[in-house]
Amino acid sequence: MKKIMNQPKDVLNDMLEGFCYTHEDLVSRINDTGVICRKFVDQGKVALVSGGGSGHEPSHAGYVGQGMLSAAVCGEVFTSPTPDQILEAIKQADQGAGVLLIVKNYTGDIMNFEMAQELAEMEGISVEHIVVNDDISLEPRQKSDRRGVAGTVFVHKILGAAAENGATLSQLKNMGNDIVTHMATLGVSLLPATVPEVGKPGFDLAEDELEFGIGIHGEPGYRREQLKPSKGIAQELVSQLKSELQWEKGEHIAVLVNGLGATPLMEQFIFMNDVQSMLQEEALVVDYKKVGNYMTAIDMAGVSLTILRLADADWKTYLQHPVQTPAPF
Amino acid sequence: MKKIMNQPKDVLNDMLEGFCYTHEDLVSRINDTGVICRKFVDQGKVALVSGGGSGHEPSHAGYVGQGMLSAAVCGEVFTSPTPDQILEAIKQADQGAGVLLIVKNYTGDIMNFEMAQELAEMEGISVEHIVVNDDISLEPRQKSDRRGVAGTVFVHKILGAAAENGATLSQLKNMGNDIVTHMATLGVSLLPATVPEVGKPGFDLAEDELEFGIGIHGEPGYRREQLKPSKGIAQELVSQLKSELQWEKGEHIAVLVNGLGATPLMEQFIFMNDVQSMLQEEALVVDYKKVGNYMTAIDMAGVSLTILRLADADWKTYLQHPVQTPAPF
Amino acid sequence: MLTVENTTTWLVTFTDKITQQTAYLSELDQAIGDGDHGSNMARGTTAMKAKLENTAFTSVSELFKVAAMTLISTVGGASGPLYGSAFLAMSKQAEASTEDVPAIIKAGLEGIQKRGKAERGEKTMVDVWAAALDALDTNTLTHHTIEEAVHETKHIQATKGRAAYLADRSVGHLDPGAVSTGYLFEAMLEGDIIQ
Amino acid sequence: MLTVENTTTWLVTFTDKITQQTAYLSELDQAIGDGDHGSNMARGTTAMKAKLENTAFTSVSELFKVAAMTLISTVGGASGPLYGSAFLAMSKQAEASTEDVPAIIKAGLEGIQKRGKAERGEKTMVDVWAAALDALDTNTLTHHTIEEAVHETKHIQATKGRAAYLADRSVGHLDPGAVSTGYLFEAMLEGDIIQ
Ligand SMILES: Nc1ncnc2c1ncn2[C@@H]1O[C@H](COP(=O)(O)OP(=O)(O)O)[C@@H](O)[C@H]1O
Ligand SMILES: Nc1ncnc2c1ncn2[C@@H]1O[C@H](COP(=O)(O)OP(=O)(O)O)[C@@H](O)[C@H]1O
Ligand SMILES: [Mg+2]
Ligand SMILES: [Mg+2]
Ligand SMILES: [Mg+2]
Ligand SMILES: [Mg+2]
Repeated sequence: MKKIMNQPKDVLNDMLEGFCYTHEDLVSRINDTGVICRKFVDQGKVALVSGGGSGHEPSHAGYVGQGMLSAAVCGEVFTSPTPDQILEAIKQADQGAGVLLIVKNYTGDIMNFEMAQELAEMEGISVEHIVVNDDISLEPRQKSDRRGVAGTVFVHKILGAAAENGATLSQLKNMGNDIVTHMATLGVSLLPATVPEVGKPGFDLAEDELEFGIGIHGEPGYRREQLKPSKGIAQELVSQLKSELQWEKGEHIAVLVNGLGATPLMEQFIFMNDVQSMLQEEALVVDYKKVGNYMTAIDMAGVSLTILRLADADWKTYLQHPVQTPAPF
Repeated sequence: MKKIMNQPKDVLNDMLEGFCYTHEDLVSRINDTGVICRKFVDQGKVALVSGGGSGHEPSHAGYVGQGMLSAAVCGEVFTSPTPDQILEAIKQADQGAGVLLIVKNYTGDIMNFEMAQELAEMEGISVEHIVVNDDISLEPRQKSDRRGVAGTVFVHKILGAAAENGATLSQLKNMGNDIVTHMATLGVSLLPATVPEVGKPGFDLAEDELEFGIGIHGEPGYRREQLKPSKGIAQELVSQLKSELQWEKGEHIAVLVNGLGATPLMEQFIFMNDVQSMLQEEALVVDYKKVGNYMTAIDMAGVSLTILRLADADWKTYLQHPVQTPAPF
Repeated sequence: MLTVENTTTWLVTFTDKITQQTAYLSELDQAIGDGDHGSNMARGTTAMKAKLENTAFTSVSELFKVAAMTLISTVGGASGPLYGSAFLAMSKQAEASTEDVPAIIKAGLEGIQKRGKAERGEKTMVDVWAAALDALDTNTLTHHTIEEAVHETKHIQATKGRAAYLADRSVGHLDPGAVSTGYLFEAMLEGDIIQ
Repeated sequence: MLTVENTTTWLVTFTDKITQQTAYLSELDQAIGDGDHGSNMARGTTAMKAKLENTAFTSVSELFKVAAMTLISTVGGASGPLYGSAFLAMSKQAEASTEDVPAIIKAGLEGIQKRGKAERGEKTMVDVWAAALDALDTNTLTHHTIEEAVHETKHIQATKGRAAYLADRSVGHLDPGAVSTGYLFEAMLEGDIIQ
């Protein structure tokens, strides 16, 4: 394992310190926790709180700021944060209009966020949660088991703008659930990630292999294949997303090409170029597009492709809404 | 070599197509060239043109836009662009107030940009150029031989804001040269980069080794050592930069921690945390700081550290000046 | 019967086993999960042990509650809320009686199932809790029965937790949570809690 | 004496040698540079060859000028402006006379040195250009003298171009630009340009 770090067990703390120092104009950390809060709060607006295990930088702390999240709860690497910390975040974020938790669909995250929600409700705070499960990798399994991956940042962005715009807790919850049903993501991995405390790669992949559908914690995908050109990867991912979303010609969509950590922009733009020409063949109208590292998997090499059907015209406006966050959006 | 790409020889074109598609609201490409221009021009202002070999994404095309560059010339991977393309960029960028070329100090870049400057002058355009040589890696060699690396983006940013603010060509040239004398950068590499057309890593580094002072094209550094903790790396780089810049307590500086392509934000923030505590010991006042991938070396793992002494109070203002560019700044 | 003393010994022994087997637990989790079960449990139980050794408890119920809250706030992941919910439920049951050890374990298992919605046979820690409860009920809890229950998870296809993503490829691997639960009951045996 | 015909043959032969040795040239550049000299020269000479084969030239000067402009606009890196400046200077010289081949090569060398500021002995293409010129002047240009001049760069420490970053570690490696220049003069020999 070759990493720039000190003790593996200190990775989370060291990283959060560096992050909060770098972005001290926008965010601060609640002492001795993994909770990152924004410095400028929207009085009277619903607060959005997200989080999960670390290792997905800039998610989620990078999206704390005006127009997006009110707080992010950062767990240990690839490990859900604990209910007491999530509770701290909820208490800090709440401005009296309630708190919406945005949770990615993993057993650990669900349980910890639910426990925190129960605790917060006992303290009289209105809390709701939505579950993001955009990863269509494991087709045959039931939809409720799907993992939450890069599409989560679209949820942050749209709901963040809507919250700033004065949407209520129940409106945000409904909107969030609606977004999730119109969104699908699929990833491809070329090289595995290494969790610092584990010290070795999470899986093996031969020098000429890639794996489709891998999760952002290295969870297994749906197929291993010979390494293929970008065009072929785009073809596979777009056609899988198509059979999930069942889009029609002329539909408006948002597209996210997301790097998994070790894949440079060069490759991401090449991939976007191939995606673009396929979407053009499909006669889709791409109203919003992003390329970059938004939801990484530590140092995994690969990309994911997210497509969101813009079923509601507001979503486009909200996606384009300017934000003030450590990570650009 | 595991890369998401099609034919290695098409990497530049495919990447530029994907880039221009993604950022079509801000930039466009001059057909059949590697020249990326901004869509909104500042009438009557001096235009900044930068460029060099590709593989340093988001540099330089990512910094084309309001408040920064007017155009970027993208050569083949790690290969200087040609004079005819640079000339096209100059002609396209010139708004009548002249063009400043920002060139990194490599034989190839210098010669190609100089030839382009000569050609442009023959066409009656006022052109000046500055040479950025911030890499202090090879101490004993003469200063004029130093390579240009990540500090270049500080030059783009400060001069870009100054140009927007109405500075003249000669003022910008002087300011640029002044910035360069107050700036130093040093990098460390953990894993080499692979040029697509070469197909194998540019150098070998053992599983437990790192190399200090490596260049952004994999040029040799000044020392190979056992892999060490982030703190030790920060110590080495900060103390080298100190002996170059000879700063004193209380001085104001700008800091850039730059990822080289394959190193995730997690490690960059950890590193920034260690840098931060060393700069604090030095009693320096950090007025401006950035962490992220600004000047990469394809898929090299590692970081570089740039320190700019804010010798002129305007520089801080210009660094903070908002920009509208594909890559955030 | 549980006392503050033997319960402390039990949980401290559990912690020591986890600490010794941290790497092994993570390795098991790397095969069918995300490789953090060892460090999650080590972080949590170490914090719990410190709390237990630095607190003077007046009841077993209080002890379990502190253990629960510590695990909940330090383990994270899936296992944190699950062990936490188990110990929280055990704390409630111990309020009623510390005599009936099987009843306390039964409460723990119910706490886990309420939180995690897993049934027996889904290749989770539930399988070992349930087997241990059966054994306690019939007075047959031994190193052998625990080992057997843990080993049994090898042949099951996971349908809950991260291992479920592997579908049939999860068969042939021990469930890490089942193994750590095995240590809990091993520690109980060694603690002379049951006669 | 240079004619449009033998000059075309010369540069086409040069292109073919570069095309055959692309990987080798890049390998040499990878050792002491950035590994692109082969692809730079292959891209440029291929474009040049296509231009030469599709244009009807009325003079050698015109031919060199088109070759120069093509190289300048397709090679990139350090070698593009250098070969380009050489051919541009050779074009000018060929305007005056196409009889005196050494004078044309001398002009080319001066073009390179004006652009790149390298002297002989700095481990660059200059070394082979200069050695070839010496040999032309004394009528001793042969495969052997070219090979010797190229080989000589192995023992030099680079003080210009990327290889200079390696300081004394550049010793022991051939200079890639010297090797590609060697092909230029080999092609000249094979083209029956000099008697
Ligand atoms: N729904 C569930 N019910 C009971 N136990 C579960 C459930 N989901 C996961 N587990 C247990 O949790 C263990 C994994 O814990 P851990 O690795 O710490 O958390 P995570 O899976 O979040 O990384 C599994 O081996 C399994 O025994
Ligand atoms: N200043 C110079 N004068 C003459 N030749 C030079 C000079 N700098 C570099 N070269 C030649 O250029 C060659 C490298 O060319 P190339 O690899 O195509 O460009 P780059 O170094 O920009 O990648 C060197 O091997 C050397 O022969
Ligand atoms: Mg986990
Ligand atoms: Mg080059
Ligand atoms: Mg786990
Ligand atoms: Mg080269």
